[in-house]
Amino acid sequence: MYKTNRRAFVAGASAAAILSGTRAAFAQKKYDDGASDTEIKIGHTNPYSGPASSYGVIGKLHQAYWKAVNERGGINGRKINFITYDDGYSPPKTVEMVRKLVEEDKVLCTFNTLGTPCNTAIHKYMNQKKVPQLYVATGASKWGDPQHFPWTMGYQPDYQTEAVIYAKHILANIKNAKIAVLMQNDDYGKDYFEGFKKGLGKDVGQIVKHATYETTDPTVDSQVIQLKDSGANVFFNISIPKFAAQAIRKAADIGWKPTQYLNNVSSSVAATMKPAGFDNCQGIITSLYLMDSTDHQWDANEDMKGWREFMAKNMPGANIADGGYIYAYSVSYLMEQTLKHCGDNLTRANLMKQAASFNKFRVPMLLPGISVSTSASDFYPIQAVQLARFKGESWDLFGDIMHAESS
Amino acid sequence: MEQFLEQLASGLANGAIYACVALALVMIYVSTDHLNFAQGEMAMFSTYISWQLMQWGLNFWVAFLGAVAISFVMGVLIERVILRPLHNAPVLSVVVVFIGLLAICNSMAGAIWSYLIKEYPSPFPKSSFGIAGVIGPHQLGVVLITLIVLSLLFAFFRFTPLGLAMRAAAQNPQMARLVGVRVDWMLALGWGLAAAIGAVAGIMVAHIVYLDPNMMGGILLYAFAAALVGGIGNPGGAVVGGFIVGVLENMVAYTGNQIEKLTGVYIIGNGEKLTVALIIVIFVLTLKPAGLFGRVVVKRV
Amino acid sequence: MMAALLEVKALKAFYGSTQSLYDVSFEIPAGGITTLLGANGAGKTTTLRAICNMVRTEGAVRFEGHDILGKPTEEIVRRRIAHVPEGRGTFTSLTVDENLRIAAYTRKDKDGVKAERERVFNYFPRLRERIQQQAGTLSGGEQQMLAIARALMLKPRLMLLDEPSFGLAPLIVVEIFRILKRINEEEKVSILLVEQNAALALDLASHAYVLETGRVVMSGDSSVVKNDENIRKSYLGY
Amino acid sequence: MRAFPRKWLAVLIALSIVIPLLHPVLPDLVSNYRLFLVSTMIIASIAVLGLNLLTGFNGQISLGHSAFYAVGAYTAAILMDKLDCPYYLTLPAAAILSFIVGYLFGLPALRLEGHYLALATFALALSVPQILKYKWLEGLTGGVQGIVLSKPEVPFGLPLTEDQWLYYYCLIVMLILYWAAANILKSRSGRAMMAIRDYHIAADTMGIDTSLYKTVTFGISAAYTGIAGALSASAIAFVAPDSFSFFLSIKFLIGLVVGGVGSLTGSVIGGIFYVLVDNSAQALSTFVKNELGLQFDLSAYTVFGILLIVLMYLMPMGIAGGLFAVIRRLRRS
Repeated sequence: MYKTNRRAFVAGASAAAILSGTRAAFAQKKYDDGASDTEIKIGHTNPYSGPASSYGVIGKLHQAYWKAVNERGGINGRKINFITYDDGYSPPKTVEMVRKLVEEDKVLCTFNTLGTPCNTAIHKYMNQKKVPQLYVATGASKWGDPQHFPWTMGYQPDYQTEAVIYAKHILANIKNAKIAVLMQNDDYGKDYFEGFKKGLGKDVGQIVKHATYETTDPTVDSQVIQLKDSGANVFFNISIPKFAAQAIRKAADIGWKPTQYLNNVSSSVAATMKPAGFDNCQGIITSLYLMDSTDHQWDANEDMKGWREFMAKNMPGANIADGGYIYAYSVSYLMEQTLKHCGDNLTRANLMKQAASFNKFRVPMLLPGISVSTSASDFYPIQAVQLARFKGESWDLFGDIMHAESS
Repeated sequence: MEQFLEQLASGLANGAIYACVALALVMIYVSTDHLNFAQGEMAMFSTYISWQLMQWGLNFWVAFLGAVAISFVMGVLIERVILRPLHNAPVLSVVVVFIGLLAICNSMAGAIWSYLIKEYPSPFPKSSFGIAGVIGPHQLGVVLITLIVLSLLFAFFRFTPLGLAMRAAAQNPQMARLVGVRVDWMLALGWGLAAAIGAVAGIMVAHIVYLDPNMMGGILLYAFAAALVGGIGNPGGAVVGGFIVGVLENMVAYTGNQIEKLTGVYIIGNGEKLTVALIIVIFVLTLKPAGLFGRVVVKRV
Repeated sequence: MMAALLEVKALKAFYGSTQSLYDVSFEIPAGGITTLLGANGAGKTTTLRAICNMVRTEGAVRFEGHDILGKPTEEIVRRRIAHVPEGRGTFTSLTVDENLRIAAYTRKDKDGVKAERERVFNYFPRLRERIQQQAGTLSGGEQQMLAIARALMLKPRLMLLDEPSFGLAPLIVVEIFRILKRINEEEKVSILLVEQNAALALDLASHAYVLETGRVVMSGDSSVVKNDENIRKSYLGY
Repeated sequence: MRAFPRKWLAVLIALSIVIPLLHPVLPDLVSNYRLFLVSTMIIASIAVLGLNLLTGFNGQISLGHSAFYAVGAYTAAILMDKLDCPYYLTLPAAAILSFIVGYLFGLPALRLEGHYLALATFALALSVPQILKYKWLEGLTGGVQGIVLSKPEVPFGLPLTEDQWLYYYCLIVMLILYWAAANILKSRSGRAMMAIRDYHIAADTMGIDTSLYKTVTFGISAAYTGIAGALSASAIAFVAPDSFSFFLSIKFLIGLVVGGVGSLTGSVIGGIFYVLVDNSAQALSTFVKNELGLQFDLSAYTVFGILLIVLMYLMPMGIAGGLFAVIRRLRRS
């Protein structure tokens, strides 16, 4: 990094110090840009177009969610003005859009901006501007670093933690594992792979083959053939649903039967397992933190019922098999609660403080037993997952809720 | 050895996909001299139409024919309505229109059918043919269908008056008018045929890569390469070009893999396979500038 | 005088915004050979193109009593006007056979087309030998023959020939003109001939029009025109 | 080439220098964000100008200019990140390196024409992100993670904001590059370039060394685009392989065509359009949904597509071509 930067971001002041400054100010109304007696402005970027447009559903649900919040009367009497822009998953565009949000629209904070490279591009900017970059929609591990980036917070379990859990599970359960890894050649894939290697520790030599693919590749057939050829008996599949499904099916087609670990990114039954063919998916292991709408074991669950009601009322016609809607619903809920906790003190500092003050907070759609916990030094809201094995047509949870110690 | 065969087979299967889309590109090129950037998205849209028809209860082949027919009409309409007024516009302006078309097809498909990937059935029997472990029945089926489409096209252009008229119109529009060919309609017909072939390609591809609005993005890139390798004006060349690109790409990955196995040093792999394949292709093209099967046409100054 | 096959009245033609024909009027009788003479750029080729609506035109063109001005080229062809443009009117990437087949594209009478082919080969036996060859690979004379053969496949009432002698060896030109004469007599095809080689053209044609900068400046029987002093000086060179 | 009236040009340049100074007086109107936005427009217009030199004035098509943009951006980023090189020194380095890459690429391209050149450049566009991720280069390029940078600092203690300075920095670079381009085009070499575009075979016989001109033009064009890339690295303060995909080339192409092929003014318009069109498509899409109450979800991407088609309908020669046509008509009547 450019060393002579005189505007060193707020690294010097610890996050806790900033947060404590506003502690007493609860009684009277306090506002930063983007908040007033009547309105709270929240900014958001999301790829609605281009190759990553399948994530567009997340933004759509957010819009519906905040509309519903406003119809209920808003938060503490204030309407939410949710502004969302299309960045096409292009970092330069994200920078432009986020600057617009912060400087033109003057939002109080950004929320759930999507994509690792996109968030990386605005990471420093947001912290220099001291605008909360809350609950970013990416699982990279770098979002929970309150020491250097006190204005940025992740949401979902980070990729590295998840990969560590798989690695430990392999070490504990499979003797003489020979591991083949399929990985998307970008920072998302890389993050998983790094975590995985870390988790294997001294046994990292068990990885016998590592093949990458590009999102422009039409298929990953060639890669799966290489993986099979390595003689591996364990297959760690770090890919997005389309390619994960292809890989699972191809492995079955060419008669390769390793123990398969699938990243949570592709755990959707509708988007991955069904297209891959249920027959080919039996026994695959993944980790979950959210419920799946196509999984009938949750049919009687209150959260699920509430979500279905919400979808029917606010997003009629949407494809409810899409896991993006569940994810977006849960993170929107957390955001709503965070704002609620701010009360009349709608300053950016207080917002960060409230975001960092959840203790075993229950957010709907999270698996039973998983909750949100944050503190001034812990900017990873969800850190627990549960392993699950695919059986029949749904995931079969097993073992305890696993809390990662990483942070 | 086993890996070699598998890579070869998988390369051929991918090649068949590229070939099919490349055929559609060539169709438009020979009839209108344009490279249609929207071809992939149009094919994707057609595939959704067939999917929708199946959702409404039609069986695969009926939906297949229905989608092909609808696509044909759509292709003709696009030419008549959107491109007709731009007849005298510069080539690059038309390219921009294609990009616009691409954006519209892509986003409309997303808006209508959502971006969630969908499984798409294969019409071929599960395992009654195909060589187990090396090439699946669907892959063989795709190769077969591609070859059938190619022969149909060949017969159409060679033996039917309409096919002849299309070739005449493509080669020399003014002259074609002078023998009574309605050149405008030939262009529209070319678009219709290209859209229909694209529909076939999309339907064949969808089972392999799954159906989603972005499914053709990557494939179109390969299809361009395939069409150009074979000599852009030559349907047979496009098909061969498709197979060449598909196999070459896998062979690059295979070679890199073997080298890494033998020496333990990573030189080329999956990340670079397309690049290396394209470099080889371009190297060949600089030696044979009209494509492997194209003829050099000297234009008069 | 019998009714004219083609009547052209006050024809104007434009390329973009530049006008290249100002006032061209002439008539072609059925059955005869008429020639248009003129220097380079006088508007001969444009006149032929204007008849087939390949440039923007104003005025009147009547064929067999029907107004055809402004009709699409392919419709005019369907009235059996065959135009052999300058520079060999063939499809170079198609074979000889395909050229002849496409030429009969507008005809629905299969038997007639078959008979036509035989007649064409009768005039141009060499084409039969080259039947599967690509037109582009033929010699210049053969290409011109193919172009005329192609026009004949239409069973035309009127043939518009643009510089059939262009770039050909004199012997071949003589052969082609002899065949044109035969065609005119045997097939009862009227011919409108545009030619640089005025001597040849006046020998062949019965009637001649002289164009200068987009206007008809003289017309009459070939024999009369041939003997006009100005014409002799400007076009015949003696 | 139609010359832009000198008087207007002077006024425009004066305005573009003075208006940003109003930032302290009118902080909302002349906001930092808007200055930044204009900076990105300037950067885009330099890139489009580079493409225009090659395609518009020399007749060689390229779908690979995202590659040169990436070369420039990464050159700048690596120099700043690894060698602590000041940002302004990265421009010449980026220009030189891009020129070399462009020139070398122009050599095999000599043997390719039309669609084959398109394929070759297209391959270039596809391969550059891959090369940036290449295992053995990761140490230098940061691999898939990219490189995070700092924005240019205001020099000499000038009382300017970062964005004001960035704007002037880009503006100065652009003015120099446009002046240079205009002079190249007016010179003998420029006429040779255009002769090659218009009468390729004839140019050969006229004694023009077409190979030399074509490869050098390729190099210059790449250098322009590379400089734009280097500027963007400073402006965005982040480079990553995914920012330089094939679609970036397509966007340059759209900018080129919409602005005006073979027109310097058109390049500026193209650069502005390149940035504005996305934003206006979004605004229009929201407008249709919220104000007109259309039930069907008309996405911004659809609007973008429709906008492109409509523009090409109305102005097939690009906005510059369309404007000049209008001006000519007005003058005549």
